[in-house]
Amino acid sequence: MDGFEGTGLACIRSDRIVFAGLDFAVSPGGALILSGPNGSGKSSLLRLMAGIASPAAGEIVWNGMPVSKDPERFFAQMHYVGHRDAVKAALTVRENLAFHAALRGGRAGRTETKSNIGTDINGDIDRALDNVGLAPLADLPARMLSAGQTRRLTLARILATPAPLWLLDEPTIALDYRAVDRLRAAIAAHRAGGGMIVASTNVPLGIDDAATIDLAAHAPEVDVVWGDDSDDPDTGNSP
Amino acid sequence: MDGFEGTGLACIRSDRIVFAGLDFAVSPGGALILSGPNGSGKSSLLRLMAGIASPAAGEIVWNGMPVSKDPERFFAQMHYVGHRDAVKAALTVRENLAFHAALRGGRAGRTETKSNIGTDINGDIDRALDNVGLAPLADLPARMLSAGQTRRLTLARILATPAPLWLLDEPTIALDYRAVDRLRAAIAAHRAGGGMIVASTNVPLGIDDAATIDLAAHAPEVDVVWGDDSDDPDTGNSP
Amino acid sequence: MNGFFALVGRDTRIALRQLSDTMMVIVFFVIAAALFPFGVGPEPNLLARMAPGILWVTALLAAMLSFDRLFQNDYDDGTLELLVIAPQPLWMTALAKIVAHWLTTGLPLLVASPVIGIMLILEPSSYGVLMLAMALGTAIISLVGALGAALSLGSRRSGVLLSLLVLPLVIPVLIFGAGAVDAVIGGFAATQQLLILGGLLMACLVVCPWGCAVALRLAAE
Amino acid sequence: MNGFFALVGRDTRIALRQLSDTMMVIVFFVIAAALFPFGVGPEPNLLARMAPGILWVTALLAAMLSFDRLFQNDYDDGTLELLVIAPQPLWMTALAKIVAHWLTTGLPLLVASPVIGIMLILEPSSYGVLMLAMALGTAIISLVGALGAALSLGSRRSGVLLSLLVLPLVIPVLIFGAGAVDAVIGGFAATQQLLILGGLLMACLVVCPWGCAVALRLAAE
Amino acid sequence: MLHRFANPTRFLRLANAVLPWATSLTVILIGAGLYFAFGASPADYQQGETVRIMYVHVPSAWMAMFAYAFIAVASAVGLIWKHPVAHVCALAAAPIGACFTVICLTTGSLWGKPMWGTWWVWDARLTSVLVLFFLYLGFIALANAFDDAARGEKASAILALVGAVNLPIIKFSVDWWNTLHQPASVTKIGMPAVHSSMLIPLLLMAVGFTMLFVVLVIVRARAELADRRINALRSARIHAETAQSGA
Ligand code: HEM
Ligand SMILES: Nc1ncnc2c1ncn2[C@@H]1O[C@H](COP(=O)(O)OP(=O)(O)OP(=O)(O)O)[C@@H](O)[C@H]1O
Ligand SMILES: Nc1ncnc2c1ncn2[C@@H]1O[C@H](COP(=O)(O)OP(=O)(O)OP(=O)(O)O)[C@@H](O)[C@H]1O
Ligand SMILES: [Mg+2]
Ligand SMILES: [Mg+2]
Repeated sequence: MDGFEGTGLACIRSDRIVFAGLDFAVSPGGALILSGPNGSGKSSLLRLMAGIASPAAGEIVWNGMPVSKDPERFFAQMHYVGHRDAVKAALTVRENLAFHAALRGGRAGRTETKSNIGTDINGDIDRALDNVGLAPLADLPARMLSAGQTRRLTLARILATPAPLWLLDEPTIALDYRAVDRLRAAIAAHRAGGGMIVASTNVPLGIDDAATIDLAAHAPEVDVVWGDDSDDPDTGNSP
Repeated sequence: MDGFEGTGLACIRSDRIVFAGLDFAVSPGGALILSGPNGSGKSSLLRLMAGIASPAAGEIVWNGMPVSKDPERFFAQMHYVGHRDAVKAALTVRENLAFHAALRGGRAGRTETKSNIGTDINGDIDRALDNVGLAPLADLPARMLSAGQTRRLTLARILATPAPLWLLDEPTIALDYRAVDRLRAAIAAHRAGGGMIVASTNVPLGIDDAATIDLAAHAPEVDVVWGDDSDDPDTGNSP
Repeated sequence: MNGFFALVGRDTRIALRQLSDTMMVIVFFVIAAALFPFGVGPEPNLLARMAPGILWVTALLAAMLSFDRLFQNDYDDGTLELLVIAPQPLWMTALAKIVAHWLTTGLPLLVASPVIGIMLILEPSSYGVLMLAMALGTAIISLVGALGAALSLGSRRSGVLLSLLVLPLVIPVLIFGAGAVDAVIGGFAATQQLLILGGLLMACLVVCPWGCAVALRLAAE
Repeated sequence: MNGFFALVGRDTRIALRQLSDTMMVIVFFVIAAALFPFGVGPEPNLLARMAPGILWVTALLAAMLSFDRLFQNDYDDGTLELLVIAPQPLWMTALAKIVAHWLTTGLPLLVASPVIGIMLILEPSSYGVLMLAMALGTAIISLVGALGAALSLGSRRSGVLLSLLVLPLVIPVLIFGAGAVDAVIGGFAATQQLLILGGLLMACLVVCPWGCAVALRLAAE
Repeated sequence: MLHRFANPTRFLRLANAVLPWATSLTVILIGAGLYFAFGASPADYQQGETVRIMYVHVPSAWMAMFAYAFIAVASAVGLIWKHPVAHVCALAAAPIGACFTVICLTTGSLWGKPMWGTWWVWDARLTSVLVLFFLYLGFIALANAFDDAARGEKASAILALVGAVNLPIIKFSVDWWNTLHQPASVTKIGMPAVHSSMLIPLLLMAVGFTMLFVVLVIVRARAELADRRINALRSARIHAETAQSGA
């Protein structure tokens, strides 16, 4: 069965249950938004999904096969963008991107998605930089980028090498409205090509047909801190 | 003359003029929003205002006295919140906050603003933590905070010790809607007490009566980069 | 393998961004060694006796100074998470970082050691063995140091672990490395010491990348 | 003054939380010093002769391991900007960081040095002067090292660059520090050397916090 | 661009005027010095022909020290009066000074082998030259360690000042250290009264080396200024391109 699923997931961080009994499913072309207040576990869930941390309970399945069986095969099919930018200040913008492309090029699923652009890696990198509006800055050291430009560089990463699954942790942070527009367009194109997306966000991403998981609803009862937040409309992205 | 002003400011970063000929003025109770696309110089301007960097041209004046004359006197009257959180992972939440409070307590203008809460520093810290919703986490090491919780801790800093001027660089980043509401309330209270605010932001902060400076309009002519952005409604915060 | 070379390339590039960075290891090595005459006094006989020891201690120190940053930067800026979920075995990633470290630190140390030999009036006959022992020794130090650096990421108790685990591992390198040179100076063959160093290197090649991988995965989590 | 003590408190607390850095310095000190008996051979006379020099050089080199982090973390996480705009003179802030560094590195080195003295069969009569000279010397090293750390902040490879800046500057400390102990062993009074060390400390107390402050402001910009 | 590039023009005008004179003086003085040194002056009765090394060794030793003093003064001017050209001159002088130091060390070594039978001894004077060399290296490494040239020049200026304060202390402590430990057997460097047939070429070479230093500093400073202008223009263009392509 194609798609990305998880059942009965639980996450424990430093002896506290962040969430438990959480299920999710994304099918090709689908999108999933994670919402919930600060500290409700959005990032934690994304890290479980990406295989950076392993769940305290439950199982994550990629195309019918548990991820834990052959993690590397899964890693090759996926992009993860976290809170931190993984940008090296001493390297130029292009070098930063080329490194990540080469790193993920290892067994990258070149034919797995229609958003595949070509096999010429340098062309891909140029195109990705152009796409996020960093092409003219390509040869500057990344140290000279502003916060939003750095975030754009991070997002260029997911455009430079194709992968069917994108896991994005608050991708819009520090972006201006124009860059957010481009991100929306990229997401739409990715999904149109059969790609899947899971994104956490505190601001509306404008993906209207996405399913939403509210992390606050999966918190264990004892935690009254966030208890009354779950039904607020401002959280955005609810269908 | 009371207030915070700058005239003819210019900023050069690595041989490029980011902006030039920029004037601003904030009077007690006033607010100023810096807008403009990524890389237009919002953060750079705030760093000039805070005295972290010095302007390539122009002068900044606090209560009628050039800041460069007696920087420390000015520093004692101001809070600056940058892109980075200055939170030490090894210390607990309370220890982090207590450190910053002590650091700024040096000559802090205790009587300079009506939002002054009291002289008991521990009480101030507890109140600030409570205000940003971190009171239950006060004794956890900061390493265990989520991105939004870390940002809340940073904002607690400006509540813990009173100062008439707040310089905030994208304060809402990573915050959920609830924390943003609290921030809005804190800003309103601060201004009601005669405090001043300068904030940069890519998302609307909802301060309706604030003056706005569009950084794109102050880019040097060669730099038409950001020229066509200035009249876009999405940038928000225009009066 | 793509990722392996990309990583080696990136790390060496960051280090070589300007040639002066690699030069710096050499210069440090020379300066640190030159301090001993100031402490001990300028008598040539005494210095010559101490030369092998001084050489090895300063080389180790120069290497130590560079471990600090080996994984720390990647850990702080979030690159480590991406390395952990790169589609290649994590031990290979770790090995790539170790190779890059050796190229940018071990190799310059190796090249500089004859210079220091001259300054400390080391017996001329011992240079061959010195270089050989240094080649083995710096490789072991890169491997063990990387393990230490990986272990000391993140958790608090690991620091103590680091010193308890890694530094004792490096002592044999110091002893046999300095011993090999001493042996030649004393007119004996250094085969035994070199063989032991070779054996240590083999063991480290098996254990350290694997240990690094486990430690890195833990640190990212 | 509030901010001064807050900073000293915070830095020592962080160092105690993650004991690894302090441990590392001490363990390196002990191991490096312990190496020389292996390198030189266990003749007590020879060792005793070299002991003061070895002690001082290894202490200095061990201290080098710790400067790397002195301002780097604050620089990376944005704390440095806040220190620069704190409402107290920046040299006082710098001095607070230096004091904290001495408490977490200089003091442990001081405490560990008698142990190493015993290992190297140091003349028993010289311990008093050794400790006194070490106290002065480690303080100078902290001051000069902090200056180096501040100057090299934000550069590539700052660990090694730093030692390149600092080591040549502290050669007098080494000479008079080892000289003081040598004098006592030789049956002379060490007053002169100690006075010179004291003078150096005074000079550094004036110059280094100021230099640090200028350098930190530059780095934050 | 703004103030940073305003005053170099005056410096450049002066430099261009001085350069031809300084160059010809260098050629004449060093040429004459070499002629006297290798042709007209006698070999030493004790040291033989090797004494001719002196005519390079001693002037370069002097220049090594002079160049560091120059750097310290230029750094002070740069830091106090914020004159950008002063920093450029300090940076330009550093590798030249380091070269003179290396020449002094190598010629000394080459001389030492026949005279003392060893390339190196830990003599006080030798050692302080070595330390001076380390100080040069530190200065150069620090100046080049940053992406931002302005940062590197200010940081290294502070280092140069601290180093200048420390240099006499080092010299004095090394003297002291050496007389304490050193067995008297090692030949002391030093000369009896210098004969004028040696003094004249020595002085010619010394002044010639000084002119050479001036020439090299001017050439390097000019190149550095040109390089900065290119960089400024390039980065302005990069950002202008960002303009066209949009964000
Ligand atoms: C690497 C080894 C050497 C170094 C670093 C060195 C360094 C110096 C320095 C710094 C000076 C200038 C001192 C001053 O004017 O204050 C000097 C002068 C001189 N050196 Fe050397 N030297 C070395 C080896 C030698 C040797 C082997 C000889 C010959 C035996 C020698 C003979 C002289 C003489 C004759 C002078 C000028 C006399 C004077 O001004 O006192 N040097 N050297
Ligand atoms: N450390 C630096 N060195 C050199 N140039 C820099 C540096 N930081 C930023 N810049 C440049 O200065 C300009 C302004 O940057 P700044 O960070 O002020 O932008 P910003 O308006 O805050 O953008 P953002 O919305 O992305 O945070 C950018 O074009 C950037 O490339
Ligand atoms: N490194 C850590 N160690 C232990 N606990 C952690 C760690 N990081 C986060 N936590 C805890 O786990 C919970 C979930 O954190 P997470 O980062 O997943 O939240 P989030 O939903 O992404 O919040 P935000 O909107 O602030 O990014 C929080 O309560 C936090 O305190
Ligand atoms: Mg999060
Ligand atoms: Mg910004």
